[in-house]
Amino acid sequence: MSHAADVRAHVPIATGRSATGIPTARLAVWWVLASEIVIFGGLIGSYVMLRLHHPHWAEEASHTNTVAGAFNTFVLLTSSLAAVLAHQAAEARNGPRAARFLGLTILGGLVFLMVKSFEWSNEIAHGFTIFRDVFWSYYYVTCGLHGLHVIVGMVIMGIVAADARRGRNLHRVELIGIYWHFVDAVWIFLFPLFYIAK
Amino acid sequence: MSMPAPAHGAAVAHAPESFWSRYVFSTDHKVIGLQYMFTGMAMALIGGFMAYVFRMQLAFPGQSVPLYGLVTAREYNALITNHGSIMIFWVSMPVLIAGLGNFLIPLMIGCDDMVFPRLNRLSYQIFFVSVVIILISLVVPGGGFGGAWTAYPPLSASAHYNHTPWGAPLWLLAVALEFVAFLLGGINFTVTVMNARAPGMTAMRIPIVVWMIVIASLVFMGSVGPLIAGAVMLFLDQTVGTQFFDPKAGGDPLLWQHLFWFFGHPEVYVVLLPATGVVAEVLTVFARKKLFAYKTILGTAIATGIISFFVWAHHQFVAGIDPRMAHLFTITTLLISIPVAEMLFAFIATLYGGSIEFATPMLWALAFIAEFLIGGVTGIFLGANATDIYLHDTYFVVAHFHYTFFPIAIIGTFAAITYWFPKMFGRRMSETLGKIHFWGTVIPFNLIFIPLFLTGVAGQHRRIYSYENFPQLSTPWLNHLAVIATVALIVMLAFQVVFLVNFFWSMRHGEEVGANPWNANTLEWAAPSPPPHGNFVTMPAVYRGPYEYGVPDRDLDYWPQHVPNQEELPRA
Amino acid sequence: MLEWLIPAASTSADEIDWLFAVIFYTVGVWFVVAQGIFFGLIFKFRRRPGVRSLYVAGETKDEKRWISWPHYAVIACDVVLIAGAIAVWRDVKQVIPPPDETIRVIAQQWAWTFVHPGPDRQLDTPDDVVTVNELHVRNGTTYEFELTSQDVVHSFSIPVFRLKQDAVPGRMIKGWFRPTKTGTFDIACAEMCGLGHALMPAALHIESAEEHAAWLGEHTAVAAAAAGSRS
Amino acid sequence: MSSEAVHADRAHPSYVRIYLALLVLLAISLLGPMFGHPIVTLVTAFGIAIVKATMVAAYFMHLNIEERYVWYILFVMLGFVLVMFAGIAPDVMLPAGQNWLHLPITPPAPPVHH
Repeated sequence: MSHAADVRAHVPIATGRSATGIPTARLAVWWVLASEIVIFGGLIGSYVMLRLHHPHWAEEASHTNTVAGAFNTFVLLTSSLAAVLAHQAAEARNGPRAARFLGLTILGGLVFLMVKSFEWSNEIAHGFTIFRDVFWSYYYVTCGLHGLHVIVGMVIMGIVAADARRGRNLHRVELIGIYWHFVDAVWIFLFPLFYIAK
Repeated sequence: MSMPAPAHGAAVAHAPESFWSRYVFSTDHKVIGLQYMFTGMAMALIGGFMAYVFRMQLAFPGQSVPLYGLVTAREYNALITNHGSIMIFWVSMPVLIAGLGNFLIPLMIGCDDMVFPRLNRLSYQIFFVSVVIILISLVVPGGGFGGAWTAYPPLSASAHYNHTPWGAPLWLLAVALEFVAFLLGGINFTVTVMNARAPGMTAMRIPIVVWMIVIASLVFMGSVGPLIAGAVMLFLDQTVGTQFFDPKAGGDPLLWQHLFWFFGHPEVYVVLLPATGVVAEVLTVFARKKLFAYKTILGTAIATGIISFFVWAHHQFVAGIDPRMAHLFTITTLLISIPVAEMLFAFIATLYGGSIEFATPMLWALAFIAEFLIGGVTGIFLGANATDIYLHDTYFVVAHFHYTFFPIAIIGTFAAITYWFPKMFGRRMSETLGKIHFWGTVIPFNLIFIPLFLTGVAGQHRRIYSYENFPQLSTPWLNHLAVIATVALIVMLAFQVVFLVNFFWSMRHGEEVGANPWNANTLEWAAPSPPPHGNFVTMPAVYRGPYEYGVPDRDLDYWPQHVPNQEELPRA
Repeated sequence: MLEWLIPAASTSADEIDWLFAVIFYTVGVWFVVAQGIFFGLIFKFRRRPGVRSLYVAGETKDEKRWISWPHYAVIACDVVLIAGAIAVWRDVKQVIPPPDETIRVIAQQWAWTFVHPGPDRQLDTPDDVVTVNELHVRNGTTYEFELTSQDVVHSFSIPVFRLKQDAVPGRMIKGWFRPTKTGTFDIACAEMCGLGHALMPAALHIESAEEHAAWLGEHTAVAAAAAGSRS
Repeated sequence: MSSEAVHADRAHPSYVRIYLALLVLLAISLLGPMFGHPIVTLVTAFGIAIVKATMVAAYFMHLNIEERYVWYILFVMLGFVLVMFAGIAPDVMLPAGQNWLHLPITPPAPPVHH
């Protein structure tokens, strides 16, 4: 191996250590989720306060599309199932199978985003734009931030799946899965907040 | 010298590297730490220059400031806003947490690098982008943002009110990017300390400064989330015209204030804790004393971190919050004085029975305690809701704030730099120049801010570019106090030249030192000075706590953490 | 002790000054004692040849009392100060005594508008006196104020009253004061409100009952004439 | 890394069964508002959201077999969010309080349907 390749492949001794018993990468994912909890918590918390403050927001909320929201919940739950099955396959060292399940998860993310864009274009066409009311500002920003997480998750998952197909970095299948389940769990709360409570 | 198996760190240490890959795009934690530190120092010069300009305006209103020119109200607002933002977000944070954390954590816990070196580099790169953006925001059309570092909407939300159509969003973008950089860095620090400790480095053997940086990272992580959400909302208000904080449409300006201070107050402890950690390290080494009540100090730090989440609204006593809530926040605020005071008591008790050497780092550490006490006791006036009605937004707040942040960000940083300089560059700084710089900084510092306590108590409000319109608040003796403060500031800034000369001269020409010039115990002194990529020649193991100084029945008065029990070091 | 630096002209000012003094002397004692011990230790344990440092871990109960006793003392002082702060805050901000008159204060970029109730002591009647950057009050009268803002956050600050309250757009905030001293004093904006933040001074005129009545008479006549010519 | 070994050895629960349970819960949360009772809706909407999220965290994210303190980390963060909410809500959520009130606003008019 040449020196340059050696530098690139170099992994510090530190990364391999695990004084807590949790592998370093997974521990880091937990901390990422911990910091995400407060970001989404801040956004959702402010939304709940203002929602309870403004009685007219219930009227605004009645214009969201419950069917689309429910379908999206179903899609995300299904994609989570695929992600956890991918993890199971990865633990059995079956890279190609894990990659196929991750592909299903990415497909779920795509369907989610397509439903979302259908919803949004419909709502915007009916005059419910981000400027109409602070309720709609929260609706678009919260779902948008969540959607951004979906997109980021899909991109990373694509990279992980490509690796997994060749049997490389199989431990990452679990990590991206944990992140994906978190995105799913956030949606589980956004769904009643924006689609059911009216 | 025994080499470890060449598959790891040591082999890489000798790989040839270009200037760019070694100093600019390095993944070495020490290089990244120094990048943060140098960036922070450069920003400190910019922030200091801003202070000079607006202090000159306050002392000699309406006169042209040498090296700058006339100060308009718009420029004054932009200067104070960016002075505050830069000194907190681009000086204190990068130097104390990111700089020291990066440089020290792997060395002090005995590993070769951070667990995620490339994430670490990414964090610095994001930070660097935020530096570029904040500097650009100062020169865009309309000037830099001038709505105070707290950026209260609706003023900050609309160019219609603040007249800085570019400055305000760019300022907010820079702050948000800076948060992201430190979130990534904080996750890296936390995971490194949790997982990558050397064998034998149990939780109670970790040096206090490492604990402090980790606690600070966690406090930052827990408090910054809502403000990141708030920053997204405010940014949309500024750029696309949503109305999250516009009361006419049902938004609420107080929401931003709460989100800001929910982060803003813990932020004070985010920078305080690493500075106290530095003080603990320096005190023990130069007093040759075991740290008094290690576990208690750790407990007070954790308690401070937790209570800091319950005190934020004391910044808003007169901001229109419900007066009943103010009682709760007064109670929590005065409660937080208990762990902080106890930590200082433990530091003072550490001196008892010591053999104190007044080297430059020790002078800084002692000055930290003496000056921070003033900041602490004046905080009581502001934490008590009733006196805060009067003192809120006066120069008393400014003086109190600087009596806490100056010891933290400047005195603590100088203690750290003078103490770890031999480790960073393998050479000693000049003691004579160091002492000149110390007295030339600490004495003028007090002469700047003691007058400001008085002008504040006399009723002068902060953020006012000229008091000429207030007959009662621009009496001659108040003006004299303003002049004293300004002259002291100029003297203090002039003395920083001594530091810069000392720093850069010593980097090249200082006396060369070995691995452990201060006879200290912690692991970083077991590595060569300066440590190579990969840090240690042999990866160390740990046999005892970090503060075993003056142990009876030993020849040496120190006992490094990595030396096995049977082995004695040769006499120094 | 605050009166040494700035006059106290309201009942609230006296209470706040009292609390300020209580805190000052309490923390003053702490400060002197702590710095005294600190510098004493530094001097006593400076490095001397041949003297080795002691090995004190500070983990036993016996040693820990050197920090735990001060710790309890801090708690005791905190309790006293909290009680004082709560009592004064309750009087100054929380409980508004039955007012004799109500005035309306409207902040905007960059001016203060004051609506005085006029001779009938009622707001929203034709004899209201509206002034800009000029507030006239009668000595010894309890005033309630209703504070609003038209645009951004301002802060209604009267140093001699030790009064400060942010004016927040979208909400109406009430407070009160009772002047105790005649004279002319400064009113300022204490919250950053944009380019003209330093250009928001207003004058506070505290007048005796006769002076105030005369001023009101002058201005209600003008107001009535203006109203008459308009109708 | 003993926990890694434990991970590899342990039998996976039937994820499909958990998934079906989640779908049943989703159906209940959709049926809840049909009773027309606000408290029932509240329970079926948010109570079930909490149950669903806990199930996803426990079984899909494997928190049930993860070190216990990861739960604590996440719950402490949730606790901070609750502290934030409790501190802010009295000012932002309530229409008025002691000595202050929110000035009324005009809600937007219903949109024009094309």
